[in-house]
Amino acid sequence: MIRKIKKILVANRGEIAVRIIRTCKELGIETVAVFSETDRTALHVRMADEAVALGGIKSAESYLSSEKLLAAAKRTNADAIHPGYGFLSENATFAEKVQNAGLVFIGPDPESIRLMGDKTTARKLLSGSRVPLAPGTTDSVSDVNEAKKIAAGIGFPVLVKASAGGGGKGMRIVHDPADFEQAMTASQNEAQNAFGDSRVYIEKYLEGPRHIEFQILADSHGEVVHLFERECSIQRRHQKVVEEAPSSVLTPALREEMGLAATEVARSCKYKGAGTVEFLLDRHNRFYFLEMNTRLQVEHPVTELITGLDLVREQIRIAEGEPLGFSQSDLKPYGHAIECRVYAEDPMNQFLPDTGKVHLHRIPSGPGIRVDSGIVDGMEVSVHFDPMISKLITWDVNRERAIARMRRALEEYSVSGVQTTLPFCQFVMNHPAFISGKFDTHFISDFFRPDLLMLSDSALISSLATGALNAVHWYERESDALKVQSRSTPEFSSAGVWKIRRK
Amino acid sequence: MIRKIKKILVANRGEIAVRIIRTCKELGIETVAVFSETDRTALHVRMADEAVALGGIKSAESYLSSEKLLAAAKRTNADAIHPGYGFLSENATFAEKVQNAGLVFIGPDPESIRLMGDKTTARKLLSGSRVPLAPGTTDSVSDVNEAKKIAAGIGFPVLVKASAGGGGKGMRIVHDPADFEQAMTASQNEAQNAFGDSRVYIEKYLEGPRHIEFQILADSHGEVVHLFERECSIQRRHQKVVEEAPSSVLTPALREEMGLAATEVARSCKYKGAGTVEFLLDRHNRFYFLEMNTRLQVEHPVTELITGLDLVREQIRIAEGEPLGFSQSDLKPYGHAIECRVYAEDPMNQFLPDTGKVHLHRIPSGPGIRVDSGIVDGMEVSVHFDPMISKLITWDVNRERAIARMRRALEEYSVSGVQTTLPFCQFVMNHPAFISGKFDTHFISDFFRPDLLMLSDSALISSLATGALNAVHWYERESDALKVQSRSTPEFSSAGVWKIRRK
Amino acid sequence: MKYTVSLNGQEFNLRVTGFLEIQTDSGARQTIDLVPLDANRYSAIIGTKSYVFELFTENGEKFLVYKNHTLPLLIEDEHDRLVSHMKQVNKDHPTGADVKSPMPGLISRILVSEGEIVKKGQAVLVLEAMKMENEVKSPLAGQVSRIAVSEKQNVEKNDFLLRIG
Amino acid sequence: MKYTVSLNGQEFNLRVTGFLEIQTDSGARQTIDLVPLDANRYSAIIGTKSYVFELFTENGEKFLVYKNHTLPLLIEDEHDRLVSHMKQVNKDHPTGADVKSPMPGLISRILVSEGEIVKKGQAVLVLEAMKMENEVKSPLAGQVSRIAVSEKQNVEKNDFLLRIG
Repeated sequence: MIRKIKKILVANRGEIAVRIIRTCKELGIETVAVFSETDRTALHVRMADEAVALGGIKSAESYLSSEKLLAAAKRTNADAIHPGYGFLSENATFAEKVQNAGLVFIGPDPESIRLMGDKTTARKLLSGSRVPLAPGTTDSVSDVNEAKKIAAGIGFPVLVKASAGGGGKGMRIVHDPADFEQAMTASQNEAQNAFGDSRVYIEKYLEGPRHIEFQILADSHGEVVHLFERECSIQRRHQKVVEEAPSSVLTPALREEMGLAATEVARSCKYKGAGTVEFLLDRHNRFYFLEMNTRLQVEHPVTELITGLDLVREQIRIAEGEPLGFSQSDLKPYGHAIECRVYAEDPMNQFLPDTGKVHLHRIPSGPGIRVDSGIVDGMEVSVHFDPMISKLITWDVNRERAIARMRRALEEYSVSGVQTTLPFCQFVMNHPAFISGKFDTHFISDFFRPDLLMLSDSALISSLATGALNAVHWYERESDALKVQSRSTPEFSSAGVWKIRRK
Repeated sequence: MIRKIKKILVANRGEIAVRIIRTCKELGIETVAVFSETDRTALHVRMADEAVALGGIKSAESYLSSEKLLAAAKRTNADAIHPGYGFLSENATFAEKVQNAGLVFIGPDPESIRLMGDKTTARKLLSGSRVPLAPGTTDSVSDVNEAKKIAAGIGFPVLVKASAGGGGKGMRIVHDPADFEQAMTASQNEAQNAFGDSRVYIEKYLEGPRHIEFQILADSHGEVVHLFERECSIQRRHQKVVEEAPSSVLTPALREEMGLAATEVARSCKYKGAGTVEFLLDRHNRFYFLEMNTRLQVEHPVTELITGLDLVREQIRIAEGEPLGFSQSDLKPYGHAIECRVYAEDPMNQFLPDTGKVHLHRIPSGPGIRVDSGIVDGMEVSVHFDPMISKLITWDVNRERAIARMRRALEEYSVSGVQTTLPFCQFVMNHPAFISGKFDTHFISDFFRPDLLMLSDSALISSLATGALNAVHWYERESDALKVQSRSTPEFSSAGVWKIRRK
Repeated sequence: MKYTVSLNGQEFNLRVTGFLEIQTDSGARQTIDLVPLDANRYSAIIGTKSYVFELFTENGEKFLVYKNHTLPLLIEDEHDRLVSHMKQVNKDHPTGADVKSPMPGLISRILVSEGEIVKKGQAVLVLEAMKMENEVKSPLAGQVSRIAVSEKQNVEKNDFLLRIG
Repeated sequence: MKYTVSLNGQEFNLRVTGFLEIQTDSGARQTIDLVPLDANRYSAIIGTKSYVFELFTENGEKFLVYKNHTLPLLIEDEHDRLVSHMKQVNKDHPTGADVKSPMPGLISRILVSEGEIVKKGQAVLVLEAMKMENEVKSPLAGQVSRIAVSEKQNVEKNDFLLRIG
């Protein structure tokens, strides 16, 4: 049964809310944005046809409140809700409430979310199948002594992972049995905070694995296809920073084998919509099922660029009950795409989140560039939400050129007011290991040191020093527009920030 | 012989200079920008590795001065010059001077430019070939009475066209013999101003033709390919505003036939590099050679988007002496691309150029969008240069979706300070004739009236009126940042621009 | 405070009854969630509808820009209204018009002379700007009463060129 | 005017000798074509080389940003130099350090107590921010002399947390 969607409430914020609104506009579907108190002037609110205030500052009072979201949908007569990623996107109870309210939930059925959302349930479900699993528990563990015994049985190093988790949150690697207890407690706390569920489980930690994931699409008529892989091995704090498609290590045979496994995972939970099956690939090209994310992924644009498909469009069509209209044999990867995530974080200082006002946000453009961003000049990056402010994606006919294009784009990208991961991404794009394709999830610990972000060209530094002195000596305080401002406070601090006066 | 290029001087300004610099950066080639007095802070100057002041305000004193350009190339040790489009790009003498100075001219040989640059010479050259020509003179005419006789012989309506011309400059349509003399004088004057050459010729004016052009690439080893067509029929003042690829009217057979004719034109003048062969296509699908442009075309991005090629990269490789490395059979169009040109012109007032400071320039982004622009916030659009400030290009798997994407992108695009062709492009993208593909070069006279740009939704207007009143009543003059400014002068005019005071 | 707002030719009688609160002629009250953005842009949420618009003035005329559509805007309070009404009465019988330069440029040719009778839409002079020759046309039929420029003269946008009638 | 400019750890002795003209220690004079852009950005052309950089200050420290690289910047005239030299002398024997909050967040756990001896790099407290638990580490070995915060307390960026030594 086809049920045409006329108005979608986007239960999210930032770049992904903007991303969804863009596709809705192209489809002629009306959009409703929702916003917390601090997001009144955010881009998604400006772009949507309608906007409803949720109140509150923290996520729990706004974007995580299913009551407020459903009330907003009712008030605006929306007939569907798109959850984006994060927040309530993988919350089966929310999906159920949406359906019970007579609305379309743009995503899989609550049961599929439940099966895959609980990592231990998913492991149990697949343990009989041909999909390979990493050694570990198929149940969650709560007793620390029992957990320690299991860990010893698997053999250190092990991973303590949140059963309800995903995205690296609540995950801890333990190399030494002595650190196990503290790691498990931290993992449980983080899991409780992030997912409201402190259950954890233990899994074998693979040394030097690559993180390879497959995008899948499944319609409500039983058609399941994969849209090839994404390589997501460049991570900090177990969270992805750089992704690409295709992976530089997959042979066509391995791609087919893993793709088949990915569609099998989707079929096992009667999946519907866009989802991602994550694998770890070890040094011997053996792969292991890691988890399935039952939602749109942050890094979905690289897949869009090598397939020409709009995944949000496909999600909406599938939710309407439309058949996919194509099968696996119609799909062929076209060129190469890379994504760099721009986080408001300081790569010079352990990637700690930075906050403050973005004075200036100038995005690169020209051939083969895509920017998905939720930021505008003057917007505040607060402590309450994810520090990712933008995604920069490049495409070209092959990997070498896509990297060259990314280097060019990163150099053009300008963010003023907060520290970002842009210089780190520049480091990655220039690093021989990344260029050669020979790297794994330990890229940062293997190759990165903050001092490598510093400039070393002394002639350049000398010229910049001359420039800086003249700027300060001649232009400082000349007018309001020119005065040197503090990065964190836009107002000029009169207390002699610069000691030099104009001649 | 391969001669690797290390540093390119870009003898141009605006979006095309920026466009060229971007590809050079991706290729690891150093760039030199040049600038007139008013272009000191322009984007191309900021982006290039080096920048040399040419002095002067008008084109003749700056971007048209071959002496200054060659001196700048010498000073910076550039080994090649890219002319972009316009200015000296189709000036054979300049190309010769560049070559005589021992530099690589990134474009065809001076002889090819000469042959194709003079439209009458080109017509003579092809008159013996299989390439069909529109009826008209193969020589230029200077005597107005003789010209009038020729026109009468061909039969009105006729076109008076500049021999040295291109891009619609110096062109006049004459329907009535009584208007012929004034049209010819105007054409001669405009030709003299634009090209320094007042010669004109007469050609039959085709009723309701479509403007279809083929992109060609030719290397120095004899390989010539075409990269399919571009449909450029939406024009105002004989200059293109909207272009797309592929055309919605070409059958595969006609595409092959016209493509073959295009490569034949290129072969006839021993062409090397990227060039464009323009045709008129009449209502009976008969096509006629119009002219060959021996340079990169403004609308080249639509071809890049359906082929995956970077035409500037191909130009540079060909200039280095590299073979193309692919042949016609390797090429296949992929999806559909549309370009909208953003001119600083007022579509409400006969597309007259508008000037002033661009207060704010916010480009659209997200999937399938490309913006090639030379504008930054605060930049002055002056009377001295071409009013085109930006190009917006969209891609999607088919024409219908590419149009939907363009509509979305146009709505996102925001330029404040000058009137632009953005609302006109919105009109085109929503017009049934454009959507159906059934339109010709008379689209504007057939379908466009300025009042069609006005909004007609009274509920919307009522809401905006409420918004405007509140904005003026409550926020006007509250702070410097909020005060209502004049569009042409950024400073607040204190002489009661708004009469309403805050309560 | 009572206002007449004319936007895109539509007229609205509105009364400001409280902070960001408006009362229409029909007596309905409406609150609007309005915040200023940058460059004279505002974000308005009325009911649940979201709008972004820009305000600007040029030559004393006010405009509102919404999704690239530029709409003429006139906001008058009771006093303004009275004054403009009186002006309007005098303007009901226009007898002539000033022709102003639509853009900066060079007067390349003047096609009429003082005293000449011109038709509406007839080209009166040629202005060269941005490498193009642009014909400036008479907005109405009448007699050329004054020519204020000469050939080869540079003019700025809105400079007075000539008068018809 | 004579200055010492330290950028990215490199030191330059420069004298301003005229408008946008600099003389280096070696006596070479150099003119620079420098224009301000927006948001504290400048465009500089030195010789033929073109640079765009941004200047900003944070907590009284100055920085220059070039192509996303943030370089520490210190500009001192002769007087500044003397003062900072004297300060430096006193700083040569550091005996302790203030640990400040690297970002706004919530103190979720304090891992040490006053009087405790800590190693360099040892975690001293856990700060929860942006849904992550972040360990704050001691910058040097020493004794915890003061703890200024308590568990479940919200802190702002750069708030004083505790003192070592």
